[in-house]
Amino acid sequence: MSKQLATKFGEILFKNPVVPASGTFGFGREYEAYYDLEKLGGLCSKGLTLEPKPGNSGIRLWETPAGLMNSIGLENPGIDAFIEKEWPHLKELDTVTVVNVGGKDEESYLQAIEKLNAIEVKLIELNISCPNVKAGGMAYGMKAKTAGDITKKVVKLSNHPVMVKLSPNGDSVADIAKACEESGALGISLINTVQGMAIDYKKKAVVFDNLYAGLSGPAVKPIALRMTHQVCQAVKIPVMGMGGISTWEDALEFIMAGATCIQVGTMNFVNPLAPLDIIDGLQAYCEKEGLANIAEVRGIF
Amino acid sequence: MSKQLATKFGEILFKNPVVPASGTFGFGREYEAYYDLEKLGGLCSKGLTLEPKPGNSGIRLWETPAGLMNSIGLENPGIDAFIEKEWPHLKELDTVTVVNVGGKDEESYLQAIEKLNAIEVKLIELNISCPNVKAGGMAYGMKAKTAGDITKKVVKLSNHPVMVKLSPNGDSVADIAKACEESGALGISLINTVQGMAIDYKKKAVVFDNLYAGLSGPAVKPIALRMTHQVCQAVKIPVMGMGGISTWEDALEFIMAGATCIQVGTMNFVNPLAPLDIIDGLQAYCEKEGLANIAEVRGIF
Amino acid sequence: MAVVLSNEFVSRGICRMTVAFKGDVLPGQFFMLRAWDKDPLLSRPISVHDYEDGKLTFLYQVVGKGTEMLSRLTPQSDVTLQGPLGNGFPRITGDLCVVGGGIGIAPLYYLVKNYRKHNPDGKCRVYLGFRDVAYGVEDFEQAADEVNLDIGGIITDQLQVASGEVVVTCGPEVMMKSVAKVVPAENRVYVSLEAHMACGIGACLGCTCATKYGNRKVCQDGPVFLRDEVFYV
Amino acid sequence: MAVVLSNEFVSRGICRMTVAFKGDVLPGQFFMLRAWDKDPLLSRPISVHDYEDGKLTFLYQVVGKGTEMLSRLTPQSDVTLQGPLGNGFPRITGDLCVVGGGIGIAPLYYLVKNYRKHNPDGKCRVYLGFRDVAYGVEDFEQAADEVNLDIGGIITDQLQVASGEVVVTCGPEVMMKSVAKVVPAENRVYVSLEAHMACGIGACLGCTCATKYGNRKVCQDGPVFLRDEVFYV
Ligand SMILES: Cc1cc2nc3c(=O)[nH]c(=O)nc-3n(C[C@H](O)[C@H](O)[C@H](O)COP(=O)(O)OP(=O)(O)OC[C@H]3O[C@@H](n4cnc5c(N)ncnc54)[C@H](O)[C@@H]3O)c2cc1C
Ligand SMILES: Cc1cc2nc3c(=O)[nH]c(=O)nc-3n(C[C@H](O)[C@H](O)[C@H](O)COP(=O)(O)OP(=O)(O)OC[C@H]3O[C@@H](n4cnc5c(N)ncnc54)[C@H](O)[C@@H]3O)c2cc1C
Ligand SMILES: Cc1cc2nc3c(=O)[nH]c(=O)nc-3n(C[C@H](O)[C@H](O)[C@H](O)COP(=O)(O)O)c2cc1C
Ligand SMILES: Cc1cc2nc3c(=O)[nH]c(=O)nc-3n(C[C@H](O)[C@H](O)[C@H](O)COP(=O)(O)O)c2cc1C
Ligand code: FES
Ligand code: FES
Repeated sequence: MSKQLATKFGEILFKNPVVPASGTFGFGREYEAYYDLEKLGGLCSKGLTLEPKPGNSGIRLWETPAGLMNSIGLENPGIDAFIEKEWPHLKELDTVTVVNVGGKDEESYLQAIEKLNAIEVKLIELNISCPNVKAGGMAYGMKAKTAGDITKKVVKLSNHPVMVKLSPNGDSVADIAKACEESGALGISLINTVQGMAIDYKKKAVVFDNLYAGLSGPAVKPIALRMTHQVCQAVKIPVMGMGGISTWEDALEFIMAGATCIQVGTMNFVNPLAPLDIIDGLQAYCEKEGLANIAEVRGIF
Repeated sequence: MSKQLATKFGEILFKNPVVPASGTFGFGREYEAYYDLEKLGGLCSKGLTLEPKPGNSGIRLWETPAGLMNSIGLENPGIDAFIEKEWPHLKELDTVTVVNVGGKDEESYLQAIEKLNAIEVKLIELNISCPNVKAGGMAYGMKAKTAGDITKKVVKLSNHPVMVKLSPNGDSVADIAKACEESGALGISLINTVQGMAIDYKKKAVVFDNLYAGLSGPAVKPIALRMTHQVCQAVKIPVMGMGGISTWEDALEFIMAGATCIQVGTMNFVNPLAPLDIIDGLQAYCEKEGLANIAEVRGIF
Repeated sequence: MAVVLSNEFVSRGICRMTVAFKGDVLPGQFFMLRAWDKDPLLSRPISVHDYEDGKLTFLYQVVGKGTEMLSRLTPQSDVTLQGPLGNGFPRITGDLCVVGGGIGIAPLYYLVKNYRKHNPDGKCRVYLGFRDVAYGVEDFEQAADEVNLDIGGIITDQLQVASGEVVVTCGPEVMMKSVAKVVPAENRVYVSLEAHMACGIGACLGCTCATKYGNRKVCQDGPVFLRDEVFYV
Repeated sequence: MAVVLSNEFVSRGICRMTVAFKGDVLPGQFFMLRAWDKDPLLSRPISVHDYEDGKLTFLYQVVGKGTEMLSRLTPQSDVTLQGPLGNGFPRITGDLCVVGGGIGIAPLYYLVKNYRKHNPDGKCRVYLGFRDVAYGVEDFEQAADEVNLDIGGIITDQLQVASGEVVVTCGPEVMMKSVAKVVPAENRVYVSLEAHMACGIGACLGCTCATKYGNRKVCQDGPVFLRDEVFYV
C-alpha cells in the first residue's frame, strides 16, 4: 500500500483515495478484464433498490459538449440478487466495496438497508439524488429537512456506516450536508448528476422518455468542485468529491478543495484505465512534492 | 425583415429571435467592425449599475471543458455614463436594445431604474442573478420571495417593460419565474452563469480572487435547456432562453423547448459572427420546413 | 493504440479503414474507437468488417462528428481501439441467408467470409439493399454463392428464404423488423442491434434492450440476438 | 481562414508559423488564433512576430493544449485568424532599446525591423534574456545595431539605458517590472502586457488591467502601455 496515498475516510481505511463511482462501474466485474480491482481505493456498486428495477425505456445515453447525459433509471437486480450473486465475489476483494442504495420511499430504503445488515458492508452510499426516477430518491435530496429525516432513519437502522450522496439540483448543498451530518451520516459524497434536457430537433422530439436526464462528465467539473468545496467548508465529516474528474490533476483539485476521497464516473467509459492513471498520477505528485501523505494538500483553501 | 423569423416578445417586435447576451457584447460597438448590428433581433447591454464599478481583481477568465468561467464582477461605467456615451448611439439602431441592470441593494436597483425612465428603452433586463459580486444581485435571485419583491418594486417604478434574468443557482427556477410573473414581469430570461470553482493546482491556489465564478458556454447547455423548459411550462409570459447556445440547432432546441427569443453569450467570443450564423441557420430551417413563422415549432413539448 | 494502415472513402460518405491488430476476432463483434482527446467524449462502436493476417477492417458511414474525425485519419496515424467486444454471431452450420441494408452490411462481410471458410459445402446467399448507391457488393460476390441487390426499393420484397436456412440481418430497424416478419417462423433469424453506448463492456447499462428474458445489454449480451428474443416478430 | 505556409520548431518547445495574410499589421498587434472546433473553446492570442509580403509570422511557445494543437498544423492546412487586434507599439522616433525575455521576444522582432525601416539613422539596441536556450537571436542581429544576450542570468543586470532612448520590453512580468524599475524615470518605457482573453476585441472585460486612468483593456487599449500608466515603477 502506498504510504502517500493511504487515506482514512472516517474509520475506514482506503489504500488510496480513488473510487469508481456508482453506476459507471457495474459491480466491478467488467473492469476486471482491464485491471486488478485491488489496486483501487474502493469501488461503488451500481445503485441498488429493494426490488429489481428494469430502468427507463427509450434512449438512455446522449452525448453533450464535454458531457454525457444518462437516463438509466436505476436498472438493477435488486438487493437480494446482489447479495446472492455479486457480494460473494466483491467481499473477497481487498478493497473497499461501497454499496449504493436508492429507494422510492422511506419503506423501500429501510427494507433495503435492513437486508444489507446481513452482510459485512464497510460503507453504504445512500443515494438520495438520482434524477432519473420519478418516484425516486432525488425527492429526498432536494431539501435539507427531508434529507436529514431519511438519513436519521437509515443511520439508526443500519449496522454499517452511512455516507449520503447529494444532488446538485436542490437547495444549497451545504445546508443539506449539514442536515445529514446532524442526522448521523459518517460522510458525504457529491455530486450526483445535474438535471438536464436534450432535444432531437430533427425528430422534433425530446430525447429521453423521462423528459429530463442526468448530466455528468468534464462539463460539470467546475460546478462539482464548487459544491465539494462548499460542503467541505460546512461539515466536519469526510467528503467524497466527484463530478467530471478525468485526470489526476482534477482529482488533486478536489482534494485541495477538501475531499478526502474522490470518485471517478463517466471517465471510466472514456478510458477504462482512468482510475489507475489517476492513482499513478497522484502517487507521482506526492513523490515530486515530497509529501508524506496526500492529506498535506487536502482542504488547503 | 424575415417573415419567418419576426418574433413578438410580449408587445415588442424583434426582427428575429436572436439576441447577443449581456456582458458578452459590450455595448455593441466592438462587433460593429464585424457586421451590421441591425441584422440582430436585439442586443443586451453589459450589466449596468447605478454607480460605475471597476469589477473584480485578479484573473477574470478561465477555460474549462467546453466552458468558460468568468469573474468580471459587473465592471461597467454606471448608468449615467451609459446614458451619456452609449445610448445616443444605441438608440439610433434599428434593433431592440435591451438594457441589463444590476444592483447591490434595493435602493441601487430602484435609482438605476429611475434614471432609465429618462430614456426610451424598449426592454429592461433585470439582472438578479450575477454570481460574481458579493453584495450583488444573485442574493435576490436565489429565492422566489425576494425575486418577486424586487421585481414588483422595479416594475412599479419603471416606465419600461421589465424582463427578469434568473439564476440557475438558487431555488427552483420555475417557482422563481412564477413569482416574477405575478409581480408584473413582462418576460423572463435565463440562465445566467452557473456558479463554479477553479483551482490552479500548480500554484496551490484558487484561481479567482472572488473564490467562485460563473460558468457559461456549451458545457451548460443541457442544464440551461432543462431550466428554460421548466420555466416555459410554469409561466405564460415570454421567455428568452440562453446558456451554451452555439449553433442554430441549439437555438432551435431552445425555441422548441418554449423560448420566444434566445440569447447568445460565450459563443460571441468563439466566433464573432455566431449570432448571424444562427439567424441564417434558423431562416434556412424555416424555409426547408416550410414554416410560415418559427413560432410553429415553439414550445412543442 | 493501433496504427492505421489505410483509410479511404469507398463510396459517398462510406469509409473503409484498416488497422494493424492482433487477437481473436469473431464476426459480429465490434470495437470502441477513438482518435481524439475529449471532444467528442465517448468512443464510437464500429463492427468488424473483416479480419485477416493482423489486418482489421472497419466499414463505416460518416454521420456525425466522431465518424467524420475517423474518416480524416491518415495512414500511420494512431487510433485507440477497445475490443473486440460483444459476442458476435454464433457459429452457423446450416445454409446461410444474409440480409443487409445500407451500412448494416458492415458486419456481414466477415460473417460470410468466415462461414465460407468453415462451411466449404454450405450454401450462402446474400441480399443487399441500398437507398441510392451500392458499395462493397463485389466483396460479397466473391465470398457468397448468390448476391441479390436492391437499390431504392424494399429488400424484403424480393427476399425468399429456403427451408432450413439460417437468416442473419443487419440494417435499419425497420428493415430488420420487416425481415423478421417475412421470414417463416421455422427459420432461425439473428438480428444485429445498435444502441447508444458509453462503456461498450456492460458497465453503464446504457444500451439495454428489452427481451423475452428481461433486459439484455446490446454491448455485452449482443449485439446479436435471436429474432424472438427481442420481439422482432 | 488563412493558409499555413510553414510551421516549424525553431528551438525546444518554440514554434515559428507563417501564414498567408493581407492587411495592415503593426508591430505589437496580435491575432486570435484557432485551428480546432470547440475544444479548447477559446481562441489563443498570439503576437505578430513578423509581417512582410503577405506573410504573417508568429513565434510561439507550446505551453498547453491550444499551442500544442497549433504546433501540429502542417503547411496548407487552415488556421482561423481574427485580427490584427490591439494598438501595438507607438511609432518610435528617437533611439530604441528593446528588452525581451523568453517568448516575450516574439513581438519585438517586427518592432525592431519596422523601426529600422522608418529610422535608418536611429540607433537600435537589443537585450535578450533566456532561461536556458536562446532562439531567434540571429534575426535580431540582422535588424538591430547591437544585441546583448543573457542565458540563465538576469537580463536587467547588464541593462544600460542611454539618455533619450525609448525602452520597450516584453517578457515575464517579473522581468518587465524589474526593467521598469532600473530604467531612469526620464526614459519612456513601454511594456507589452498579457492577460487571459476571451474576445480579444474589448467586449468581455476579461482582460482588464488597473491603470492610473482607471481600468484599461489589454486587448483593445493595449497590449502596450506606458510603464507609469500600469504602475510598473
Ligand atoms: C455494436 C455497434 C456496431 C456498429 N457498427 C457500425 C459499423 O460497422 N459501421 C458504421 O458505420 N456504424 C456502425 N455503428 C453505428 C456507429 O456507432 C454510429 O454511426 C456512430 O457512433 C456515430 O457517431 P458520430 O459521432 O459520427 O455521430 P453522432 O450522431 O454525432 O453521434 C452522437 C452520439 O450518438 C451515438 N450514435 C449515433 N448514431 C448511432 C448509432 N447508429 N448506433 C449507436 N450509437 C450511435 C454516437 O456513438 C455518439 O455517442 C455501430 C453501432 C453499434 C452499437
Ligand atoms: C496579447 C497577447 C499576445 C501574446 N503573444 C504571444 C506570442 O507571440 N507567443 C507566445 O508564445 N505566446 C503569446 N501569448 C501567450 C499565449 O496567448 C498563451 O501562451 C496561450 O494562450 C496558451 O494557450 P494554451 O492552450 O497552449 O495553454 P493553456 O494553459 O492550456 O491555456 C489555458 C487558457 O489560459 C490562457 N492562457 C494561458 N497562458 C496565457 C498567457 N500567457 N497569456 C494569456 N492567456 C493565457 C489561454 O489562452 C487559455 O484560455 C500572448 C498573449 C497575449 C495576451
Ligand atoms: C451511466 C450512469 C449511471 C449512473 N448511475 C448511478 C447510480 O446508480 N447511483 C448513483 O448514486 N449515481 C449514479 N450515477 C452518478 C455517478 O455516480 C456520478 O455521481 C456522476 O456521474 C458524476 O460523476 P462523473 O462526472 O465523474 O461521471 C450514474 C452516472 C452515470 C453516467
Ligand atoms: C464574460 C461574461 C460576462 C457576463 N456579464 C453579464 C452581465 O453583465 N450581466 C448579465 O446579466 N449576464 C452576464 N453574463 C451572463 C451571460 O449574459 C449569459 O447569461 C451566460 O453567459 C450564459 O449564456 P452563454 O452560455 O451563451 O454564455 C456574462 C457572461 C460572460 C461569459
Ligand atoms: S454500453 Fe455500457 S452497458 Fe452496454
Ligand atoms: S479579451 Fe475581451 S475585453 Fe479584452
